Amino acid sequence: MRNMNMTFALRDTLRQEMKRDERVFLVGEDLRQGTFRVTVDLHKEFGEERVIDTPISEKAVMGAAIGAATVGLIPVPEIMFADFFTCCFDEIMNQMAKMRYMFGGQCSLPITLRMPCGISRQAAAQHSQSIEAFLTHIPGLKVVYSGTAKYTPGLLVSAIRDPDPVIFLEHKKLYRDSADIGDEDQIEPVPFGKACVRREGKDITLVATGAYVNDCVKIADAMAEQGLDIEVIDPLTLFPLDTDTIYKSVEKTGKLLVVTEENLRGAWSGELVSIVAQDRFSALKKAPIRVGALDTPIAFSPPLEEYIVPREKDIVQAIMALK
Amino acid sequence: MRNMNMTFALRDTLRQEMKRDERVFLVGEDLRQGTFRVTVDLHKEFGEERVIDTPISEKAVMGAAIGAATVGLIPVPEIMFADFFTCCFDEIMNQMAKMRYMFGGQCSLPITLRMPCGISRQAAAQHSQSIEAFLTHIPGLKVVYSGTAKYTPGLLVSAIRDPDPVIFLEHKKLYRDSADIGDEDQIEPVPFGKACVRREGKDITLVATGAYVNDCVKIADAMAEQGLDIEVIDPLTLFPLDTDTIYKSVEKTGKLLVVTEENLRGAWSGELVSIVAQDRFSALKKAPIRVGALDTPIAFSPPLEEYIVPREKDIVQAIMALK
Amino acid sequence: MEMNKDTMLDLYRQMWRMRSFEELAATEFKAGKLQGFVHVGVGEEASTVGVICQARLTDYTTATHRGHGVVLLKGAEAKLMYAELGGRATGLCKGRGGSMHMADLEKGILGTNGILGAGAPIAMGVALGIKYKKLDDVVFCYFGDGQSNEGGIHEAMNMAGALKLPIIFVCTNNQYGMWTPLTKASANVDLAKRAEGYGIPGAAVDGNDVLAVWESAGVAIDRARKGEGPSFLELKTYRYYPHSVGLPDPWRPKEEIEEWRTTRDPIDRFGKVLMAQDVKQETLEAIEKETVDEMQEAFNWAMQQPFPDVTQAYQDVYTNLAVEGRTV
Amino acid sequence: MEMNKDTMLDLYRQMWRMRSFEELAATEFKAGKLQGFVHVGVGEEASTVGVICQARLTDYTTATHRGHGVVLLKGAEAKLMYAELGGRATGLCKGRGGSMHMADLEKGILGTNGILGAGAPIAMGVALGIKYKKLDDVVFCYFGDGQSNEGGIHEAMNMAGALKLPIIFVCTNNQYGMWTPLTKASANVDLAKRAEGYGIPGAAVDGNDVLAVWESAGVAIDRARKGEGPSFLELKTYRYYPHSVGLPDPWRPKEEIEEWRTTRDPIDRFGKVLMAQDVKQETLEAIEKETVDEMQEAFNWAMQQPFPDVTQAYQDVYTNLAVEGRTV
Ligand SMILES: Cc1ncc(C[n+]2csc(CCOP(=O)(O)OP(=O)(O)O)c2C)c(N)n1
Ligand SMILES: Cc1ncc(C[n+]2csc(CCOP(=O)(O)OP(=O)(O)O)c2C)c(N)n1
Ligand SMILES: [Mg+2]
Ligand SMILES: [Mg+2]
Repeated sequence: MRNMNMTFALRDTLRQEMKRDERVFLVGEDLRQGTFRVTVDLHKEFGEERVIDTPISEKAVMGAAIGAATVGLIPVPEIMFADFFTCCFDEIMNQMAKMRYMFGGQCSLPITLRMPCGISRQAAAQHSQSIEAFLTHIPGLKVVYSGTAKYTPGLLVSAIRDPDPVIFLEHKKLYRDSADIGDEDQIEPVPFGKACVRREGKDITLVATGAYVNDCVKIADAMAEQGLDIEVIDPLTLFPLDTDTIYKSVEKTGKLLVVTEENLRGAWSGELVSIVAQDRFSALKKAPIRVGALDTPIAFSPPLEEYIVPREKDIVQAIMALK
Repeated sequence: MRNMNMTFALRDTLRQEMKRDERVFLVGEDLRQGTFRVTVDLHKEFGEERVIDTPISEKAVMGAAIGAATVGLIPVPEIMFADFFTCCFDEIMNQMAKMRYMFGGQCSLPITLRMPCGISRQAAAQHSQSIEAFLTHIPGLKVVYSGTAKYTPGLLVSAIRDPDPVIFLEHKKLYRDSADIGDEDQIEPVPFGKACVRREGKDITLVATGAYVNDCVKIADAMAEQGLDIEVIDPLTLFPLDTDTIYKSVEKTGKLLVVTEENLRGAWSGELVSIVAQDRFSALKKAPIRVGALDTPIAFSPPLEEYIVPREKDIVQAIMALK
Repeated sequence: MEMNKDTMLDLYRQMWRMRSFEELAATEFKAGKLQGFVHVGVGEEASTVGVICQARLTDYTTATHRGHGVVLLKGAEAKLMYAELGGRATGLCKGRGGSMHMADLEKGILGTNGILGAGAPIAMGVALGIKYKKLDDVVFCYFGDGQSNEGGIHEAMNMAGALKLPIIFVCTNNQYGMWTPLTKASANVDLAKRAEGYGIPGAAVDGNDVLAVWESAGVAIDRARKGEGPSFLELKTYRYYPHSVGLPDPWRPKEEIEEWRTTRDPIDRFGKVLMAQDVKQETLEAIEKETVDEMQEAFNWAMQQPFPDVTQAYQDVYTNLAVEGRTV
Repeated sequence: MEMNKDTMLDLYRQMWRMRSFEELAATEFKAGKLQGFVHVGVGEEASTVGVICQARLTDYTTATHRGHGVVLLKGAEAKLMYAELGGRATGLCKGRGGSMHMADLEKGILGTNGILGAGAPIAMGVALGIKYKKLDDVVFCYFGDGQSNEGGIHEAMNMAGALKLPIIFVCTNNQYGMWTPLTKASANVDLAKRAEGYGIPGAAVDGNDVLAVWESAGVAIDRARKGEGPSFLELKTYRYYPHSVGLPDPWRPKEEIEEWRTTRDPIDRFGKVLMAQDVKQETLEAIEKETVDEMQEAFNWAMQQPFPDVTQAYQDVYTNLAVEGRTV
């Protein structure tokens, strides 16, 4: 076991997979340096054929990945900020996600699309977004979004080894998280569709994603002192989604709180509430609650940014309402 | 009053607004002909300066609209098939929707983006999609999606006169619907945020969108003979959403069914169920149900296409479960 | 250019195969036997045949919405294609794709595409893959004049140039989009010019002269195989049918269509070249007839195929995850 | 080219205004007084001043992520810009935008942009609007060498050419993206060449020679005002700071940066031209000093401004619809 921050843990995971399988390669903008340093200097070990710095052309980055995948390679493209997925959304939605199906199952596209997302350091409206709702709505994609450092590298291993396109969202704030990860070349895959119960509890089921997972665990710990026993679940993968774990928890607690950084309207959190309401209606003792960002773009100014996304007191308020 | 099919009713609405206000213009691909004939020959009346056939460049179409709006014009761009919004999603999401906010309220962008959507005539995976969930998730946009011919032209009037960006979705199957519309130059605006109760009922609240509104009214009529009294609501605008009307209905019936053509996972229908579960939990007597398309791309083959989107029997089954 | 008579006769046959395939598709679409949109390339045979018939089986190609010809001539079976157009279970893509999503990966056919310009970044990626694997295969990337204005074409061409990828960009310039003429869509109709901006050699060729197309494509293919990077071919041609079978076509002058059809038809023209080289008219007519029969037979087979079972609606979304079907 | 001394001195002053603005922004960012990303254009002053200082108030411009200079010199107030960079309520955009979303619509400034290439389709749309309204204003559309490979640039240039719109595409070619050099991003580094493909006249200009820039921009502006359509200027220049203040910069040779800074600095060079025309060194030094003081004063003002009230977080999403705030 080695203790590393997420930036270097992910880098090490990429290294492991590139060493393991020659077909794995990285493609994206400025990877040799790496905006968040996840890919820094990997070209020194693997050459610029396998760490490809592209022109600034997101459609081409995704096209490169899709095309190469159809001829048997295992691309790991990066879109520098998740917000820029808009620049290659056709490649993601109309090509990558649908190709296998439209072509009658003739191909699998083992692509792992890495995208740093979420707010961090006042990056403003076009560099701070949470985009999971767009991606989980698209049949053909799998979506990983881990808020639990311990499992993030292993999920990346699984993503790279998965035969289908996987969207791998990395919350920028979590790059500084650290965790014990496997020894060199020993990072084990973490399966998709298996949520992580970060904290067991019997009173309220709190599902959180991304950077809010750690925050919610802390809040839950604090609330425990007040006699409230909150179960905190990190789904790790939004699709496939571990409904078993979530449903079991709701059956136990009868109460559901979902905390995400997304704009609330049309958020992934709504999908979750909706399937619980449909599938476990009778288990629910109270109205479920979603806490999310305001339905506004993310403002630049520090006090505004801070106000727009869920704050500790918003989460606590929701917990109190469910109590 | 004149009875017209939707194609020509919408065309007439565009005419009226172009006559009314010189700043209104159309921009898009092949508008002089009009793929669905909504814009056919309007250039003969208004000139090619106001009915602009662009190169095949969706980003440019949207850029043209956004730029022109910033200098005081009122653009009505068309994306030929809603599925192609992926080709200009950055313009829609990161520019048009956010500009007013990011710039501190300095501008309003009175853009009406028309997009024909939904399945029709085996157009397959890239020409059949329902995209409302993507668009309703974006702060800064308003989204019109009428399944009620009577109101569609008036909603287009409102969209064009609205100071903000409006996404105007037109289900392709509804072009053949007809309705009585106002006399020439007398088509009145229909307000946003006011749902249409297509059929009153006391047993079940059925919210449907797009081409499913008519279908659901028919089904409800048929079920009435079996003694089931279903209220069918067409929200007309998905944002702003008339939660009042929907909530009141749910308070009356205690039962909610949502029928849309979307892929179910992450659908707009989930958002609706989720807010009802959160805001009117105690009114609900049974688990709400969503009926939607399978979580697959839309297949080409007629029997597959037919199977993928909700069929009458799926809707009836859901109604029976709620009974 | 030297070419032996057998090769020439084969090219002639391939042009007819494409035409017969398309004519029958158009006819049967109008008769209600085929669904969806059907975009046929009748009139554009030289621009297709002259390029794609030089491809190896291991080479790759993408195709546009008007791509039946490319798919057929890169090696897909006509009967499977018709079955696909008819939405049959045994279609090339199990009936899931239809005209705009016809692929045959074993033959290196990466699909027609319903999104204009979308094939280009993908084709570029295939070329990247070929280079990665150090093979000497090449990729053909087709697109039309209209869609040459899509952003993805620009991104793909530039990146292909920057990485010196083995790709041939083939612009089938039939001078119109759906209805809008090229002259309205671009201030410079000399599309080959654009390639230079990316450091890619570009050639404008008479797309209705199969031998001229063959020759320029040959140069491009050679270059790509040798690792010297991409090329661009602009092939000027014309389509006889409306944009999509059954649509109105009021924006092209009748005389223009007539003129191309009667005086510049690529098959006629090549037939004359062959006759000047002592090929008999009967030989040519026999070839034509054989292809008509071939396609009719393929079509008949296709029409006897079953429609897919509805469980096919939710297969193949993922490789290792099941999607649920309906409960009634 | 003829230019009177006052104009020349003003250009010199504007170059210093830009530099002083940027140097102070960089310094204060490093000192933790400003947030977000700050991309400064120190070293690129001639390419900005030579173009944008010819704009009328009623002309329009877009700007890139590295756009403070364009915004300032098109007429925005420095103090409001600093307040914006500091996220203050009185900032140019009420603190909502920051460095990458700085607009001043009354001055025709349509904003810096956080999405590369995104300004181009919008600028093209503004030009369309101008033409629609039959005005003789023009639009300046800035972009960098790196983002010239975005699809939207291609679409915007082609459509501007096709519709003969009054727009000047200004490519600030500082030879690098964030870290990747132009030579790696494109096989043809002669970016002006691309414009020809769209029927747009393109000129490659020494972007560190303010007079050369001024002259070529003048020709383009004239053309646009007369309704003769778009032009493209490629301005070769260099930035001295890393991509974004505070980032590592290991991919550009130290000597290269040094060389540009010491031997090709646009302000130095223009200062020498002025001195050769008998402008005194003291005059130049005084100008420099005045701009440093101007910016310091503007910055000080900005730092005294209040942060916005949190209710500002949910204003202005819509023009006629309220968005709800939080309940605690
Ligand atoms: C992204 C996108 N935009 C628009 C369309 C609609 N469309 C289909 S074909 C076509 C014209 C294409 O013209 P061209 O590229 O010249 O090909 P041709 O049809 O002439 O073969 C258009 C506008 C589409 N399918 N995809
Ligand atoms: C669509 C998009 N892709 C990538 C980025 C990240 N990014 C910001 S600046 C930059 C480099 C831009 O280079 P260039 O256009 O030459 O401008 P310069 O920074 O040199 O002024 C990159 C890659 C972005 N902001 N938007
Ligand atoms: Mg064409
Ligand atoms: Mg640059």
